Amino acid sequence: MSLFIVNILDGLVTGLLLFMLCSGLTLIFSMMGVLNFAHASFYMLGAYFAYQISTYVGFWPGLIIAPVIVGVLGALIERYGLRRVHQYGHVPELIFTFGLALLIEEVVQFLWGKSQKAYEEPAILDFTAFSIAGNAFPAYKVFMIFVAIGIFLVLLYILTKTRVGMIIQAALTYPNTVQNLGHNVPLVFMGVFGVGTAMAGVAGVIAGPVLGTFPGMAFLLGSIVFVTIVVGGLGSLWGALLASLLIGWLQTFAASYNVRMEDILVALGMEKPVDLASSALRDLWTLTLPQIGPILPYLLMVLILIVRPQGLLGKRET
Amino acid sequence: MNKFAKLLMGAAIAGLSATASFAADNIKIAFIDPLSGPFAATGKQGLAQYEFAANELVNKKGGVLGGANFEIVAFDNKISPKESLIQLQVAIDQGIRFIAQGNSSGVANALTDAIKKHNRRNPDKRVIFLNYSAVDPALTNDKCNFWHFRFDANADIKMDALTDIIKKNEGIKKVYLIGQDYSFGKAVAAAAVKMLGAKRPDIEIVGNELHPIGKVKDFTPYARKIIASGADAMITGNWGADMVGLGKSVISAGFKKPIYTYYAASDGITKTFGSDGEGVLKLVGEGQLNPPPNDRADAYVKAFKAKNPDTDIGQPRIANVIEMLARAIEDAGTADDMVKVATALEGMEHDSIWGTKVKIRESDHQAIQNVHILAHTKNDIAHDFDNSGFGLKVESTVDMASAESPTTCKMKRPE
Amino acid sequence: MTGIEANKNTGTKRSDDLAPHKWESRRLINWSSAWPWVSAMVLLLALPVVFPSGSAITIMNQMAITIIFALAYNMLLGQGGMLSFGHAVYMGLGGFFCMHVLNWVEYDGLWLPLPLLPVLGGLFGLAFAFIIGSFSTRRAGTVFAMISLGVGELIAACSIIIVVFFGGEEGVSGDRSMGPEVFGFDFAQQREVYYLIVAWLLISTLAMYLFSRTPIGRITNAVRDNEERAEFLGYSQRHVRWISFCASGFFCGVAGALFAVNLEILTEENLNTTQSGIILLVTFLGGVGFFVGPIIGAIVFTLLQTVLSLYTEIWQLYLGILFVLTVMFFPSGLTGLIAVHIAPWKAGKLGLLAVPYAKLIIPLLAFVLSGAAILEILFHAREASVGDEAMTLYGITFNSHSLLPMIVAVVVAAGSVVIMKRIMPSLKEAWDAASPVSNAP
Amino acid sequence: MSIAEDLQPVQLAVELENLDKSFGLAEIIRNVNLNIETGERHAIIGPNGAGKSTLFNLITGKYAATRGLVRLNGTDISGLKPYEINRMGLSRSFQITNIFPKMTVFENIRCGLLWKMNYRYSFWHLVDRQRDLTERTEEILEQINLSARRDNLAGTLAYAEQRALEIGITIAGGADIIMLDEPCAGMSTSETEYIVGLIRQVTEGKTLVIVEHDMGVIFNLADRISVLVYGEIIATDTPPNIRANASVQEAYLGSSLEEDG
Repeated sequence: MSLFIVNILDGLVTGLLLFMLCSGLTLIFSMMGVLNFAHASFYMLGAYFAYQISTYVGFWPGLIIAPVIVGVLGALIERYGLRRVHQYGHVPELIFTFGLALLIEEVVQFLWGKSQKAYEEPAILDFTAFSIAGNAFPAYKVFMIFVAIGIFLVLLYILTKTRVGMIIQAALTYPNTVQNLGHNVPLVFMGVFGVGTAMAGVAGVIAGPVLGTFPGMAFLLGSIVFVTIVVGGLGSLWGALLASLLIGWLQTFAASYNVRMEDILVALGMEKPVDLASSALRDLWTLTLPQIGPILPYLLMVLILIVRPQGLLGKRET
Repeated sequence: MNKFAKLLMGAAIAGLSATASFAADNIKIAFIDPLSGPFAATGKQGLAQYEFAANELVNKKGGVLGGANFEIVAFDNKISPKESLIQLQVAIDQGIRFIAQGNSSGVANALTDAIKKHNRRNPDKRVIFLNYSAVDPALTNDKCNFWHFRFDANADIKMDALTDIIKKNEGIKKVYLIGQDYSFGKAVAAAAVKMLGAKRPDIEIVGNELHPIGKVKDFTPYARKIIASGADAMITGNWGADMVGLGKSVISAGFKKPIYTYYAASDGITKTFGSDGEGVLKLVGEGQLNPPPNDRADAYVKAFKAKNPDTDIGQPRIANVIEMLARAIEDAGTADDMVKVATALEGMEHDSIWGTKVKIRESDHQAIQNVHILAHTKNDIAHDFDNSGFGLKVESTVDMASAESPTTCKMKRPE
Repeated sequence: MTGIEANKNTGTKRSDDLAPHKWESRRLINWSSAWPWVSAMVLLLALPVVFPSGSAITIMNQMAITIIFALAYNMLLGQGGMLSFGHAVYMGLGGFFCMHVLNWVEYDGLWLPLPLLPVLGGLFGLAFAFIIGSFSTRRAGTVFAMISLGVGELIAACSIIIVVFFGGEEGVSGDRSMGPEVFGFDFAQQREVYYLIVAWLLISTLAMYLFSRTPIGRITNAVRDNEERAEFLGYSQRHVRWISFCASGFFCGVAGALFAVNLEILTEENLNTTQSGIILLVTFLGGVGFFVGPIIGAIVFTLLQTVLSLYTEIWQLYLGILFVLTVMFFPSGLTGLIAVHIAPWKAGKLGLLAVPYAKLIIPLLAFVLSGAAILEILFHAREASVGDEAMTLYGITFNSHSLLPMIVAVVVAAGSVVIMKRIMPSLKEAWDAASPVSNAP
Repeated sequence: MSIAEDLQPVQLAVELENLDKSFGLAEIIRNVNLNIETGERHAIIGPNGAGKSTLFNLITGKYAATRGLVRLNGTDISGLKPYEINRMGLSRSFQITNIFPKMTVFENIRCGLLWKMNYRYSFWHLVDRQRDLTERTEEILEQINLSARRDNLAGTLAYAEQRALEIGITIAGGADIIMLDEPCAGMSTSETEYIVGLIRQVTEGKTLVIVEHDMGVIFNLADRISVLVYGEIIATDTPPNIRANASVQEAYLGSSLEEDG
């Protein structure tokens, strides 16, 4: 039971982290119709910028400065890259962001090298907040939860209480109305792209010390972010939240419980082959849940796309 | 096909053949390992060590065969078996007869297989495979061949040494095994189960699991299980980001017991663990940097660091590869007849710079040498890693580990 | 095959009552449409004579396989408008299957001449595409792209888990030379394999080209451009996509089989998303809108990958820059860049561009070289070991840690940008003069 | 209704029975009943937003009806996909020009022919080598007066030419029932004349259902006219009778007068 509670908390941390990435991606998609393949790359940039800043002035300034840099960079890329590609259509846009992801990874390796970076949590948070049956819950993870929830609340406030938020909400529901905004659509696009990437940057800043700061970090998280927003429903913020938490818990629990295929197959009345090593099904018999944990989200996505192409809470296709 | 493309292709391949036609005064060793992509750090570290060893241990002493120098030619295989085979072909075309590779047993498997076929199909252009780091036991067992030599202790030998140490530690009653879900991870787990069972039947294996390689974003759930199992020690074969992720998660979840591992040093890993790893991380491996086994080794490491301040001697056996290859070429009196060189290398006994004897076993071409348990620590470190102040210090040693271990290799020698 | 037969039938039944221009386009062998194939064949046969080294042949083999794979991929992306992020699995699965077939030949005495292996690989790829396509082609666009990504990830993950079929991380290897000899060839030597691959390259390319000229091929284009319209012409958009997906799967399988023959090993890397990403990059770089696009893309990419990486460690950075620039400025790829010159050439006005191009080429080259120099110097300054400060670039050796080379490179780069900006207006003028734009609305 | 009753037995090309269509809460089509006879030229008119295009989309299978039935030559086609309906002999054009812009004019027409000439999903024929296909395509090009544009990309044609091409694609398959959605929208008088002549010519002997704003076109072309207002058919009759119909005057022409004022 205690392990269950710990897992709930761990899954929450993972889920909220995913949500920080997904919310930005969802905003961008809703406004611009672009699935930004390079979104996780901005997350990586956030971690690397914050690492660089932390070597000079410590962790805390990086928490603010790094996302701002990432956001500005994102806005510039929108202005001078994406906007140009926009005219060719959606597929080239998707391919552009795909290429951008490759390029950013190369640039990061060029600038920072290929080794893991010793980017660490601030000393002030380097203690155990509480323990459940010997399992320590670090204070830093509590901090992560608060930051993620804080960002979510700010986002909710902006979306529901401000004029810009209203416009964005309108775009979430009726994609074509954005075109009717008339003035400053490009500026809104640039702003949304900047803010969306900055949020990915924040996620990178706070996840870097825990999940590691290395050139493969974007690739590792990249496709799972897509999976999440597709599962949640493209363009749906609540769907993104639901799917993020779902996938966070799915992965945590899948890794924690050693459900073995052997037990399931025996329970189903099948007989374990005596000579397992030469059986064609030996891989099936030795399979465990943690082994397939990381691919469960993909399985979930494919199933959902077959059954309900608009995702869990999504309203529109494409 | 388009004219433009034809031209481009012509020009490029002409360039390629031009590089192939250099005069072969030097004895060239092809270094085929990742120099770009996610594993480039390890590859470049190995390259720096090869270049340094070739210069320091051979060329500065007048070379071999009366003046021929060793030259390391680097080929980037992007850690892909496909690219490795292409680069192998390029290397062979350049007249290179010695192939060094180490990162990834998958690549080593592809290479040893390709080299076996190549040598059979092209008896006039045979090559030798110097495997300095790929530790899949199969390479010197079922998949062994006459052209393959392994200078690192393989996974089974390391586990043999490790379990010898654990055997003496009465405090360890419960062990947790975790590794990456592929041949090497499985080999480590299987060896641990077998050897612990034989040497310490009282030890309970409270966990034995595999996680997908390179796919786990957050190891916290695994760490929770390990803590909950009440393990007194943990054994893992993880490397790279998987090692850092697992280690950091386990430590921050409150694990204070030893973590026995194969690869958890250098390439930023030592620095990333820093003080968290003190007293927890234990490596099993060959090569002694701390305390320096002798003045020669001390001077060698110092000279290397002076030249490569941002790189470490993470794979000390590379010095053995170079020294032993030089000796074999001298003994054979040729650098062209690979049968003679390989025969000279077989059974060679060598006093290594690292204070151990290294013997290439004839039966399977596996190097037998001292294997150590090394502690990640800040104390008494003469040569640190990642310039972090932390390094690896020898804690205990198994002399000539697994010298008598059986092998399934049926070595076929050319007539 | 089918195409040639159809060709024969209509060719022999020709009557003289047709207008001359139609008659010409329907002769049995039509020189104007056959010369690219004949010259490609001659070139391919001659290449190993010009470049006899084993590595050149290995690279050319690799190139030919990539061409088939890229063409098959473009059947989806270019012809059908379907963006797949997991297409490596169809090639990989075909290859793995063929690797097993080779092992059956070697150990179980299966009788199979090696040249027929690609048929088996193709059928396996087709069978798998048939299954996946049954649900993934229901929709185009993002849904299709995401399903392809998911399926790709699933299969790639399975390659580690299902060791029986995929052999784990070390993959499955075999020996191609164990089958019956064909006309005295046992395919032990790379050169024999080269001719085998080239034969299949020609067959596959011709087949894929002819496929694009069949009713289903044309309707695939129609569905890509306007799926709603196609539905109201009697075609089910889903069936059309499914059929072209299966056809693409077949040729991917052929490419996989040739890969198995060429390198005699298949591993996880043949299936993973990186591989799928590369083929997208190759195809787009070459130009998705043209049949020859993927061919050019595959040639250029293979050369960049194998040759550029011999000279510089940061070749992937260059590749990334090249790719992003291509998407931004030349969305029709390298072939598009060539194709825009066809109209001026036909109008006999290509000469007008010669002078501005000649003017442009020097600063452009200077810019590319100095830009690369900046990156190389920065990289060398950071990566070089102590004492190794001398670096050689373009035949010049200098100290990478001193400021002067960097200043020179930056000045040259900036200067060439200024010059190019100056030249641009005259280039544009020349373009306007050279392109035969019709004034009709 | 009167004509249909007078000439028993008539063959009906299209029958709509109690047809309803709602989007969310908005009822766009309300209880529409309509019979269109084989060989008739039937026009549907109505003010903007009356639901004309929705009605079109219901008949052609683009939308599924909320309630009610659509019969084509006596067969219920509810739930059939557009391509299945097309294969039963119904072809339509679109209000917004809907051609294959990246293909040549010739290929556009040929795409319209492939299914009906039994080439279907064939991968064993080469389209360029099929004499029947080429000849038929060229006949249609001739018919719609676009032979000179044969090898131009469809997207580069002038607007009226694109509309003509659209009609060409629609009739290419030789469907018995042709449905045209505002074929003359956005055209000058002379262009309209050209298109009307074209329609008259290519739909000879076929059933035509047409939606159009231009009253001149409608009264010139149609045998009968249905008036759709707020999703309901308020009248179906011959052009002179419609012109005289008081409720039409009030509901339709009246409203447009108001707009003018």
